Amino acid sequence: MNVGRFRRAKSIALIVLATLVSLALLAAAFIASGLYNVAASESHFAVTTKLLAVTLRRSVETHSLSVEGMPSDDDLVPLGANHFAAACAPCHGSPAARRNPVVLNMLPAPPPLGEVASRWSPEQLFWIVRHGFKYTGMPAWPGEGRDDEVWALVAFLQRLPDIGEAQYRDLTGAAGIADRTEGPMPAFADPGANLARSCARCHGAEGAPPVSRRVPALHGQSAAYLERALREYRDGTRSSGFMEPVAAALASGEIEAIVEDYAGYDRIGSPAVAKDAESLERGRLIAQNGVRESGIPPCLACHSGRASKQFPVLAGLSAEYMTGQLSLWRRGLRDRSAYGAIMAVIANRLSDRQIRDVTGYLESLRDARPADAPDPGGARE
Amino acid sequence: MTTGDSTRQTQRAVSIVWLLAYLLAGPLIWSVQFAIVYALHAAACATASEPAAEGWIPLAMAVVTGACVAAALAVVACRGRLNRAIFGTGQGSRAYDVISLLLIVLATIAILWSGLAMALLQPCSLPQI
Amino acid sequence: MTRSPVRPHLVLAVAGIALAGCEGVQSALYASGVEAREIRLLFWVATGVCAAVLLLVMVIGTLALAGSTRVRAWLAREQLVIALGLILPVVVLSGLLTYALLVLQAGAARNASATDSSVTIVGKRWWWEVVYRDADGRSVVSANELRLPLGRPVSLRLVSDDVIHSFWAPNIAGKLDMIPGRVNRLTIQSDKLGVSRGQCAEYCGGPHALMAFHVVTLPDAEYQAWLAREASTARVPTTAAQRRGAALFIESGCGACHSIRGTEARGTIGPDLTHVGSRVSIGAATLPADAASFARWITDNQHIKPENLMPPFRHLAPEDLDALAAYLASLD
Amino acid sequence: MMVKPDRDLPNPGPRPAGEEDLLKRIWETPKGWRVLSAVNNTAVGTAYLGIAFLFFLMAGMLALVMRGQLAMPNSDLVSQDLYNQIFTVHGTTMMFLFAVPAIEALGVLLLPQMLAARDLPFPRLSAFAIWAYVIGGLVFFSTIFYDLAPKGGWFMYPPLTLTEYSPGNNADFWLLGIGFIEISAIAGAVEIVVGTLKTRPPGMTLAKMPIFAWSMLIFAGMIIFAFPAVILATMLLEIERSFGWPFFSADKGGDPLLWQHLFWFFGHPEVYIIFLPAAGLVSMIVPTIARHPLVGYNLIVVALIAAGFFSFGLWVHHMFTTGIPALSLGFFSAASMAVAIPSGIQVFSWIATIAAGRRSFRITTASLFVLGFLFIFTIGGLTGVLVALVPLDFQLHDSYFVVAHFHYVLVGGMVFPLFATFYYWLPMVSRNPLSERAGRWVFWLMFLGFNITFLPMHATGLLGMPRRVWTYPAGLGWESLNMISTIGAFVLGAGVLLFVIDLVRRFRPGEREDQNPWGAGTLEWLPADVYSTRSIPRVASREPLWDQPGLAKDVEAGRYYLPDAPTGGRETIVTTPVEAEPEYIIRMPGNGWAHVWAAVFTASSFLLLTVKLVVPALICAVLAIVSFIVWAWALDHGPAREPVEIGGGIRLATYRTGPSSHSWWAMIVLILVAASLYVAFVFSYLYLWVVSPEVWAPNGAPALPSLHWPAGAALLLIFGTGVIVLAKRLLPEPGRRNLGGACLLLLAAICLAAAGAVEIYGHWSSGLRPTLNAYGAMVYMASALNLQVALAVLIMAGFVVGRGFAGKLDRERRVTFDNTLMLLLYGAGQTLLGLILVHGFPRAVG
Repeated sequence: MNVGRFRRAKSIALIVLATLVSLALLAAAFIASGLYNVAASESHFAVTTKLLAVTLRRSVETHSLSVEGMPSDDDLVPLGANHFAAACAPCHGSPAARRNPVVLNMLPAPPPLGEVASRWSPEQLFWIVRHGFKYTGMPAWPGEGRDDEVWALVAFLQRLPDIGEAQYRDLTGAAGIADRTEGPMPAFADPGANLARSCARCHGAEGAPPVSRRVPALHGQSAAYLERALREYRDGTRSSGFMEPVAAALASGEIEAIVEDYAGYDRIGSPAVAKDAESLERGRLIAQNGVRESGIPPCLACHSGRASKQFPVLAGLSAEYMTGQLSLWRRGLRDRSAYGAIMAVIANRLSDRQIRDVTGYLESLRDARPADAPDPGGARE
Repeated sequence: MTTGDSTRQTQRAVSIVWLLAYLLAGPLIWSVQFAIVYALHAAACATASEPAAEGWIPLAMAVVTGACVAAALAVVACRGRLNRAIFGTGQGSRAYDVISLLLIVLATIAILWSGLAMALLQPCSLPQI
Repeated sequence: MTRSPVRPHLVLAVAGIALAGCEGVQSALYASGVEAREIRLLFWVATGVCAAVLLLVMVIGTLALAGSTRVRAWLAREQLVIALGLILPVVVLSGLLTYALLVLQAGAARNASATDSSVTIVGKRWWWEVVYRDADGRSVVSANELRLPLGRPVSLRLVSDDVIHSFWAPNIAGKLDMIPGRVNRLTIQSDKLGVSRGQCAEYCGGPHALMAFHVVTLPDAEYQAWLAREASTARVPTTAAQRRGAALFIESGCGACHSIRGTEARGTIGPDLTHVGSRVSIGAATLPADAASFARWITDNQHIKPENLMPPFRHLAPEDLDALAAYLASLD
Repeated sequence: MMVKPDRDLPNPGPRPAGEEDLLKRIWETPKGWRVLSAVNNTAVGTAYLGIAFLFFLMAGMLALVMRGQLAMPNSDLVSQDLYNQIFTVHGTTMMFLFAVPAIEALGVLLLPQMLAARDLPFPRLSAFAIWAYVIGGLVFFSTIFYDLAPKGGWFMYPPLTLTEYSPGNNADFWLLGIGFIEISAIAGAVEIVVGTLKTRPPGMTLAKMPIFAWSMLIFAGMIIFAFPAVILATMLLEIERSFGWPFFSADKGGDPLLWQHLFWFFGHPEVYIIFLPAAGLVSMIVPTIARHPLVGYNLIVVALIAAGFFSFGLWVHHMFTTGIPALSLGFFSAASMAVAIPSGIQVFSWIATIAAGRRSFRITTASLFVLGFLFIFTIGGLTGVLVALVPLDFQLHDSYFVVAHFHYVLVGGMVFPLFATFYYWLPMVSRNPLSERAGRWVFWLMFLGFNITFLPMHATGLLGMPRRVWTYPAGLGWESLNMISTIGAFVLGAGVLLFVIDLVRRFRPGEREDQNPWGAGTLEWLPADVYSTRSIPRVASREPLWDQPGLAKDVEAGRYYLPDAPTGGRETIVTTPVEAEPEYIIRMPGNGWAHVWAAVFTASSFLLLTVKLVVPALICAVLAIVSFIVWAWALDHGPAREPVEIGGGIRLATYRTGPSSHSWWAMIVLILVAASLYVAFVFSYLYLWVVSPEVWAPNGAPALPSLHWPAGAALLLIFGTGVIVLAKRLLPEPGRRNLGGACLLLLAAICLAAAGAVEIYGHWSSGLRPTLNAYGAMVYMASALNLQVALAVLIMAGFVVGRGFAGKLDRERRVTFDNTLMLLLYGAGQTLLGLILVHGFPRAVG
């Protein structure tokens, strides 16, 4: 009896196996014959469309479960808006412009994003922007490890449903280039004119501050430093989803022109933010004397404009930008260049509180090297 | 459980305690001497303002050491009586006596060696060579 | 390049290390200090005694295994155990203990009688800051090298800035720990001219293995002359390359961590470099102090000495690097 | 000395048929995966030893990697960071995961056989200890593969191991690994103390105990006093790492040397904790091979006790170079000399025994390992004398000389005896012995390899090479010595490998054919089965198998005590601690799962805490406590039966309370551990005051709270103690149910916890915070230790209430009640002492 049961089980297994093998053979034959039509002009079956939509939604829902840590401040929206105008609107359209017919002939066509925030949670939006979609034309975020940038775009997308054309132009029109998004091709693919305006869109033009506290004011920085930064973005030693595409499109001559412009502008301080006096004082001590026990050299020894022109001047840069960059160093994302490797060592020795104090102090500085600064030797007792 | 039973049990438990005390008398005396002289010296040197001038430190340590040697000798002298007190009559064992005595000898040697250190070294001076 | 009168000795000594691979330059058996000598004698005496005991055990053991019945019967007695296992050790150990305690007391007395602590050594991860007090009571900061006057006792103050280190120059004296929150004092006296080597003896994490130093013994007069020079400000660069190097030193931010007295560089995080070119080694005795080593160290220090606290400076163009290295090597 | 064969045997008649099968069924080891639930000492002990040996092999491979790195100067075979992790894991594993567990395993495996007991009194406790150790140990060791291993050295000196200099979880994994070995060592100590004192066969007085039993008793006693110091140290370090209480930070009044004192107060006795039992094994093997009783049995007992004691006076000899006053060093130098004498006594005792043999000493692999041990250990002891000479140590300390010295002591003193043990006792658990021919090779490879490796290291150290260095420069004269050492290490490794191969080929668990292949005289060579010996003999000498002809036959025929299973379950005879007269029958738990779950959840809880997953860790902790309760619920059988007959007209009760009960003894041992821990704490408190009196109240910290607070806490304690007296009276007569006593006990436990809480509140309201300075940290630590005991008492009291509910608590059946009460009284005493210290001391000196 036992033997009989075993025989039956064996024959069932054989039948199943044979079915599977013939199905696999059929599929192989179909692929090999070339009968399947890959044309974009040919739309999917309705059931396929439905199936793909469900797969996509479920995939996003599941994979976005591990996403957390959305920053919440209004400062993200203008930054996200300007990147949107340059990078997303060409395909997805914007409150100021409809989608281009070229785009509409893609399969799937990039959807308009007006309602996107009501369909996806911020975490899901983050995941989509960060990772893109397979077989659709939606790219993943180009800046390695720059989740902080993705959140800016997400913050904007969340607000997008409430933004009308006027407000959109207002947000993205700082440099008067919002209309360029109506062009047939993405802006970053057009290495044409208006490069300076393209930079100014985020970093601010002469006399105007950047659109967000997360964006550095380049005004009055040395040309050598700015040029190095652009080259690092271009060769990928410094990562940013905002800057790498821009830098990649620049020819050498253009880089020089842009950095000369910004180097020539008058410096722009961050708007004064009320600061805790004790914190400022602690920050001053770090910036001017360093912290000997922790091996932290005084920031101003290098970053006051008197040392190598390759070192940026930190006075007046926004605390948010500096904190963001320090956290990139601490996460190991900025040590690929020779200069970055130096700062990586120091960034890892700073505690969170020290970063808060010292960036606050540096932001409050109006002169690159304050008159009352004792020199680095002041740390010696 | 009756009261008598309970008393007998207690006595048995005590008997191993006393046996251990008898066996370990030497090492226990050594422990006391060692703990006192070391603690005394370390604490006095760490807290005294002018340590080298504190003449009482060697004196106190010498007294403790002498007392401990005396205690060890006393145990040796009273061995017979202790033996009877612990084992009653005829219950003792030569092995316990030998072990106890030899341990006292070893402990006394250890005590005397730390006395040697006291004789040769100045209290509280720092150990450089 | 002009050489001061203190150099010849040192040059010979360093050449000696480099050429001969001089065995014994860091060795308790090649004593060149009073303390190390006394310990060495104690070592040989005690080792001799122990060797004799080992021999005795082996002889008795062999007899017990393979001796004649009579010998074996004689050995198989408790009295033997008492005599050889109890009485013999007590006698031998009493002797050794007395000897060792006498040596210990002699050292302690020497330490107590040395009143002035003219040198402070600070253990850091992973190098040594050496601070001399000159005749006028001024502090002279140096690093990774201890210079001693021949035949004069010197009392070292040993402290730590971070974790526990241990100062050990085996040719001169035994080791002594450097413990945060404590000051330890070690009195040493070198009685032989020349260079020996020492090393951190307490595991201090990371490149503990590469935290070494040199001890240079000079005749008293040369020592005084050297100390006076060490107290002076840095040599002014003379060649164009050196001048370029000096400018690069400031420009690259080196002064944020290092001092070169007489220049703008006044950092206190890394070693004082005022006279770094005159030292036997750099990187806490990992490389000889020549221009090529400086260049290697500046760009590649994380490979030469992993986890050390100096960032690598790889951005310098080759000619800039050479200029900077030439400048540092000229700081004698 | 021949003893006249005793024909008046307790059970002279033939035994009923089926009795042996019943015994077999009761003691059966479960099959398949259920073997995990086994608690029998043979199964559990063999597994324990196997795992410990596995750790030896793994840590040995790390040693080979290190030797590979050091073979040449300036090498970078492994990176600096990995090397630092490797030597930390090698040392930690060898000391904590191999040496101590291997000794405990031998205790679990061999002691019951040598004492002819059916099992040790707390078999599930042993099994629990093993599971905790296996899980914790494997996780700890595996960190080396994920770059997560600690890298502060096995001694973990702060401040290097504080968060500032050791960020990340690496150091916490060390604390985790150590936490487990602490648990299993304490469990082992309880088991072994009670086992050797209470489960000896009738007639085996203390003076007739096998030397191994003596050495294990001393081993356990040393654990009781040494381990609490390292438990406290690891607690302090973890608290400083996690919460910033400054015990070791000099800038807040702590002192890095406090760690060293606590660590070495454990660490030096630890060496003897490892060595003494190994010496005990040698003292068992030598007489058998010489066929002569040990010459100087009493002397060896003296040596073991003296070494056990003196080893507590040596800890500062690891700290000779820290700058302690010369005279203090002198004391420790003197004590270090004193500890050399016992070793001398033992060495010459063994030599005398070898000489005493009727025929010459048989050369077997086991005896080769013993002779190798004698040679190596003698050298290790003599170099130990050199390092104990303070001025010499100034040069030798932390150099390769010390590496050579302690490997001679530990490998010579522990590993060689262990291999002798493998060859000598393997026939007890395996059908085949190991190959003698391969054994010669194993011995000579290991012996030569060992000496080639470590003998040159003496010179390497004298030539100035420090320990724990990842690499070294060429030209200092160290190259050839290091190369020789590396070659030797691989020869040694080859020897061990050959042993493993032979072991795999020959080891077959099961009964041996030849019951006593070496012709030994001690009881572990009696015929035995899963239930141990068929009956439990009465012995009259130290070598009963030599002196009582026919003993083996009579025992096997069930003519001695307890040939059957009168209670129907697992049991053995408990005898009096000194004279070994039968006292009662202990009923022991069988196979089970609760202790396995308890170990799994305890391990998980620690692990999750290490990686800072607090909520899951707490859940696991609760599950662990639940498992403990399930486990403990079945233990207090109560006096359900009439006294049973074990033979010879002796009738024994099957239940005891009070000082003759084994659980009373276990509680005493635990209380001793807790007390040692508290003494270590009091030492730490006073020590830090000596180092930095300036941070003590009232000058360096907020003034002490007014005396109302401690007075209130003391009143609560006194009230609680008074309640206990009442609680004892309220226990019901058997068969009745009355929860009064149990509830009052719970009330007393609550008073104890409340007293701790009041104390903390008083300090908190005075403004003192534990992170303020070392004084604040110590004050709160005192309360933390008290509350820890209070928490245990609360859980136990709740358990007692549960027993009352279930009707399992009365005037007779009261072991759980008594144990809780003892711990409660101890807790009250400790808390009171804490109050006096914390409130009295600063007032007295300020």
